[in-house]
Amino acid sequence: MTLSVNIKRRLGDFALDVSFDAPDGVTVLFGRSGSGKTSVVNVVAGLLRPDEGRIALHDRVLFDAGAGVDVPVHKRRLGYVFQEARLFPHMSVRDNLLYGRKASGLKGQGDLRRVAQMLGIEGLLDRRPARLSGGEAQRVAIGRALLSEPEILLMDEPLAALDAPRKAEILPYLERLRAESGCPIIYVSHNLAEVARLATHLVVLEDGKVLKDGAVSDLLSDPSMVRVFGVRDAGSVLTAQVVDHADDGVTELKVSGGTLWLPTVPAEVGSHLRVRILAQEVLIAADRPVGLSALNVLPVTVLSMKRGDGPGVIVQLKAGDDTLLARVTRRSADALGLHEGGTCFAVLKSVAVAPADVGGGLQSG
Amino acid sequence: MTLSVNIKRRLGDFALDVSFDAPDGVTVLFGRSGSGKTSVVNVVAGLLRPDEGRIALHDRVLFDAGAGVDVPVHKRRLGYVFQEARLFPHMSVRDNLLYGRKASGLKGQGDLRRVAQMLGIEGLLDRRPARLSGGEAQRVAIGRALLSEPEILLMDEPLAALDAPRKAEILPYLERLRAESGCPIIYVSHNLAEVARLATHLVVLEDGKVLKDGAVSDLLSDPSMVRVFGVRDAGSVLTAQVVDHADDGVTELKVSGGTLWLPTVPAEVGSHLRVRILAQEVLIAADRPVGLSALNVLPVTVLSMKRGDGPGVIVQLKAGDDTLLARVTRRSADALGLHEGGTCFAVLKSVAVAPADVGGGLQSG
Amino acid sequence: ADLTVFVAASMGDVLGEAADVWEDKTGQHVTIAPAGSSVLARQIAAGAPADIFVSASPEWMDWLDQKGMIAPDTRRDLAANALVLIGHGSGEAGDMPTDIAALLPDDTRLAMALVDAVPAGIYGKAALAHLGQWDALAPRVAQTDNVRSALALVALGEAPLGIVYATDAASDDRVHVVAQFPEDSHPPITYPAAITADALNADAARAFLEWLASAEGQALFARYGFVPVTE
Amino acid sequence: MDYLGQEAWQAVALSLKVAFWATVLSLPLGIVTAYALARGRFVGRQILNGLVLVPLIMPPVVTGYLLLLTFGRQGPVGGLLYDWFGVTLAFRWTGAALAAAIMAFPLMVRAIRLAIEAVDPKLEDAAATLGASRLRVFCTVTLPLIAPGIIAGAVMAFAKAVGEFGATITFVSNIPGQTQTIPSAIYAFLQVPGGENAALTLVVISITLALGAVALSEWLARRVAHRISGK
Amino acid sequence: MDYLGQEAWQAVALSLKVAFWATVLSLPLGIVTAYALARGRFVGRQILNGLVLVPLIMPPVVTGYLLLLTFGRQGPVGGLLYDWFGVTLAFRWTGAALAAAIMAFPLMVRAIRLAIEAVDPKLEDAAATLGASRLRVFCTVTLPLIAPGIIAGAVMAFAKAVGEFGATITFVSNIPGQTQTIPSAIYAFLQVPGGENAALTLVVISITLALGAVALSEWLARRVAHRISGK
Ligand SMILES: Nc1ncnc2c1ncn2[C@@H]1O[C@H](COP(=O)(O)OP(=O)(O)OP(=O)(O)O)[C@@H](O)[C@H]1O
Ligand SMILES: Nc1ncnc2c1ncn2[C@@H]1O[C@H](COP(=O)(O)OP(=O)(O)OP(=O)(O)O)[C@@H](O)[C@H]1O
Ligand code: MOO
Ligand SMILES: [Mg+2]
Ligand SMILES: [Mg+2]
Repeated sequence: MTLSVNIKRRLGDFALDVSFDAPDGVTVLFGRSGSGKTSVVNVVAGLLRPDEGRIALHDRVLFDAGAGVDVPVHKRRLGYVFQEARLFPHMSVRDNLLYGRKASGLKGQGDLRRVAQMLGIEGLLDRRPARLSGGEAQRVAIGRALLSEPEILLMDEPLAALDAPRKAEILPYLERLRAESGCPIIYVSHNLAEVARLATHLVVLEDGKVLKDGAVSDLLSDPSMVRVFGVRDAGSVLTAQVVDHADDGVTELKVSGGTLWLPTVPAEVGSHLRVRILAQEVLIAADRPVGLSALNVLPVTVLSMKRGDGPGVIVQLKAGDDTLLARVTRRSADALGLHEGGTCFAVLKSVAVAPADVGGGLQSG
Repeated sequence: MTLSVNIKRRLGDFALDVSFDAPDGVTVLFGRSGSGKTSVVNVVAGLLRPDEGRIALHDRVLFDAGAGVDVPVHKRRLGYVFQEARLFPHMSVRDNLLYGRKASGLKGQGDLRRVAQMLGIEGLLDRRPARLSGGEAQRVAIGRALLSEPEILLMDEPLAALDAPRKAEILPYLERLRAESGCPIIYVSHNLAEVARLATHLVVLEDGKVLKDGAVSDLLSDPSMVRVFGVRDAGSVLTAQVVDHADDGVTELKVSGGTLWLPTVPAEVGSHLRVRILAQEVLIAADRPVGLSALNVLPVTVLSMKRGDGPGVIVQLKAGDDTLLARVTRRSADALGLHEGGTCFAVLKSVAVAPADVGGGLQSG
Repeated sequence: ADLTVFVAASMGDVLGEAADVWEDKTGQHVTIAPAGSSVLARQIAAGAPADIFVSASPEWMDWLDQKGMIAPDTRRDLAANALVLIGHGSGEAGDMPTDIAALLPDDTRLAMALVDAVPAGIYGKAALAHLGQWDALAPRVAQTDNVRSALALVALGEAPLGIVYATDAASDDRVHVVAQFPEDSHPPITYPAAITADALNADAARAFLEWLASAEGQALFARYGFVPVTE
Repeated sequence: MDYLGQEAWQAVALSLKVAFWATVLSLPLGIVTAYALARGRFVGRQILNGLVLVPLIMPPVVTGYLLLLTFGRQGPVGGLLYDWFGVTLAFRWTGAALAAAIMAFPLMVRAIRLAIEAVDPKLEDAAATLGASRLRVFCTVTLPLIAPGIIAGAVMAFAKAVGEFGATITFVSNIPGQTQTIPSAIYAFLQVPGGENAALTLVVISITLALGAVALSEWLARRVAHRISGK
Repeated sequence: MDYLGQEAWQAVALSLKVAFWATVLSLPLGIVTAYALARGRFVGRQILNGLVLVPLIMPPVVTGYLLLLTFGRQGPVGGLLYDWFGVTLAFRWTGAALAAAIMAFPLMVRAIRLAIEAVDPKLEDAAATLGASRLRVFCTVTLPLIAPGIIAGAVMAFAKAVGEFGATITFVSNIPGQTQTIPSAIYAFLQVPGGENAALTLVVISITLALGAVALSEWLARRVAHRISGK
């Protein structure tokens, strides 16, 4: 099921004019503060009425200015995690969590226990929202949206207020959701680790317009987008297949350009994974290095070299069918004699592909 | 001026029992969601009254249960950036920003223009808060606290809602503030890049108690804290001095263990900087490597080796007077024959010490 | 100075006209302040700036007199009134029915002013008792806070019968007089007037009262349906 | 307090009954009206708004008179009620409740309306995104959040209903045991010299009653507020 | 509308004056009382709360008598006021304003109190952290945020003050040009035969006046709400 959005809306001086398709899986809205992310989500939710345009989920038209269609919010069958928690202050955490189920006539408590456990809020079920910490409230809000079993899930920076270990617990759940539900998830995030891990599709907003959209793997390894994502977070996403789990706690993965060894990855042999490789974690060596604590060396061809603002050079490398980005200093580039079309070796520390960046299998995109 | 906090307070089932000193500069409160960070900040602000204990700023007692002292909130001379923006809905952004100045009888607009520019809200001064985006509102809240010229600044996850480029614009300002104001800043954050960059002092909270507190450089390079910070974010903070800016855009820095080359750092020759080196960005080589796009190689001695949960090994290295952490796989550790007391080389890509991690000079701690 | 007259509300309009005539005659301005007799009496006791008090019943005048708030020897009756049984719609006056209750259809009521509190009600109750009809009628009475409300109930047809002053009955053509109560069936219905003890303008007040009691004044009362008093 | 007599105690019981039903029965309409005024976007909103305030502006006697014209047996609505349902309001305690309800309505509506206007629409939006229809949002989010305002409105209405006099006596008269509420009894006592003590006793009783209701409601409101804030 | 006469127009002017000053002068006290009730933690809060409601519960006539007893020239407070300041309230338009203010006070306080209770204390906390004293927080944060509630309270009070009758006529009497407000004039017209038309005209005038005030206030409230939400 694809969500098609094509709308215009004025907000004071700000003009929203976006058009994109969000396929199954996670579409991340990315953009600077004030670029219009929340506005887009509100438009999809039906909380902000477009001046013109059309929104459709597969063949279900949610809004069509021309045809005069405007499905009311509560009939859009969505789950929305707001930028602020917006919990119902007069209900216990449990009642907040179950609100959507009751409202949509769903029987029973659904995944209540599993979701509460995953979010670490089992102990808070009888509390009122006023007595929750900021992060706890946000987790309840996530649970509330998930339990309503929506057909579109809208999440506006849901993990921003959470600590890294908590994020690490919630992300796999969202991945499973993406894999199982088959409903489009619109996800606003500033965090590229989250983007790389979750997103299948990426929409980059700038000043109310779509700057670029496409598959995550394409956009993240596009040297021209380094400006948007920031040097530190630029990198590429590769699809890998689990080949073997070795005895010493290392998993062998096959990528199109060769073999990677990673600290044990909790995935079955034969399954497909997404791995993210940051540009700055890739070293380039002229010859295959020896005596180095890095297990992963891939033979590569230099596709292009792009100088940034600083002294760095973004080198786009071809490893098999995949594209890797590497960021090296000009001095190194010169010392290594890098040039387009030349061959060399990409060195990555096995641990540089951190567990948090290993996402579930790709469904599409 | 040191802020001493030593208090107890019950909140339902939750018991807060913390005691720490926050010296000049930034003290970061770190801990998982629900560990009591906001509660501590509220206690310091006077919004949450301790059951017992004492709070003093240098010789100014703010609270003393025994002596019956409880300075009212508005006389504590503080600036507080709340976890939620809490802007005054009936005032323009400008009036929100200037509120603290008027309330404390300060003349004029102070740094209004500079702060607004730094926060990217110059264009919003006549807007009402209801028309701001989430990140814009949070930036106004930061400006509001800064402009009141407080003697203690309390910031509860002020940058959580902001994108990386915006953070990169605000952080230097906070660094300057830390350097110039000499007032203690209590800063709640989950983001270790922020911690490493801003904090002089770190208080780690767990379940309402202080798990550990001390200088940032000590805590971040303490292998036993890797569990707390997470494998991905563990690393050490070193003090470096700028030696030279080379022509090809590389800055030469001296650390106790040798020389580092970084992409140009905007700091004068001779000044001191803090650089953060993540454990996972450090490679270990048995011999000094050649033909590798990494400019920084330091001779090191292995201080200790600590196995984590997974297949990784945390290796604590001594580089001059500094301590470095490196994370390698067991397989690599075995292949390289690492052992405590052994010598080897730490390899770091110059760019791995990203600009965002280069903080202003250390004042103390 | 001006004269201020506190007057029982039911006499407000007569005295209003009297004041106009008096002003034309003498240039003396008279302010008429109408309200319930009980209210006026209490106000005068509390020092109200009234020169003259006109009460709808002797009781409140007595009450003030006992408090020493009435100038000695200034009290006199200005007019009298008659009490009538009225019916809704038009009809002819006749003799007082011997069983008024029988004239009331089931579930309807006899409208009267409060029978223990408001003068018109007190007189009405006394008259019915005198006629031996009170016990039968007591449960059928709808009491109102003043006699005009009782009139309204009959005028609107909410109550088929009511007891009001003759002056009221004459003022509304939606009602007709069924019968007049015999004069001896109730205490005389008089409107006593007096000059207050604190009157600022006692001489002018005295002159105005004199004129009201004169033939010219009494003719005016008669025009409004009151019964002139002769001393 | 023997001198009060049985009738006075009947008045107390009746006042409580009248005030209770006036409050309870007008509450749903009060909530709907308040919601319409606070959130509605329809033509005539301003007119409805003004209309609701009318009983506050008009002298109560006028309101009572208009009630009589409308809901009396001869009135357009009262006649229909009687013909169709056999319901009579005039001269019945039900009519007293209607009068009290109408006089108290502006107070109730304003309190509830203020509470509704203070509810953050963002919470209602959140409920809608979770699949709740407008009615469900109202019942599960808005209504519980305005509970303190509803309680406040109900108390105001109750207090007003206990004290209402002018409209009540004009519409349903004063029939001891049936429509004589405390204020009517007090009024009657005040009309006769020497009735002050009995009146005062009734005043004290009615204040005690209403303050009891206030205390009860404050306690209720605190419990509700407590539940809402979870503090 | 010539038949209304000069006195009626005087009543209209006086009502406006009385209602205006009653509202304006009681507003500060209303705000303070509402704040104390909403946020205060003092003994006697419940008592104050009940006390404020008393004028709503008591029949207005009783309130009027109590005012007369207290503020009359012979009363304890009224006597002092006269001896010390030469101020008289009874039988003056100022007294009418006092009576109206007292009768309207419960409405005003409740509206403002509800508004205060709806203000998020977190905003007040935020202001305090910025160095604002409790008074400054109140003036710069609480007060502007409750402006709609204050307007609502003032309108209720104004409407009530325009319509107040029982307490006013009892306290200050019904002296044309001096204390005769619209409701008193209506009462006077209703008490005399043939006065209904004039009364009706005055009813229409007073409703128009009050609705004008309501419309004005709604417009004001919308502007204020607009300013607050910034929408
Ligand atoms: N009024 C209260 N009653 C009971 N428990 C409370 C109350 N307020 C807070 N708590 C609990 O106290 C703990 C600490 O809360 P606090 O807000 O200080 O956490 P925090 O560290 O700021 O978390 P976060 O990162 O999620 O904002 C939480 O577990 C919270 O549930
Ligand atoms: N009602 C409004 N009137 C005028 N401008 C508005 C209004 N609402 C939002 N804006 C502006 O529209 C722009 C987009 O807002 P939006 O909330 O969609 O941003 P965002 O991308 O979600 O930002 P953030 O990351 O800070 O939450 C902002 O510049 C904001 O100031
Ligand atoms: O004229 Mo009266 O005193 O109202 O019955
Ligand atoms: Mg947003
Ligand atoms: Mg917190």
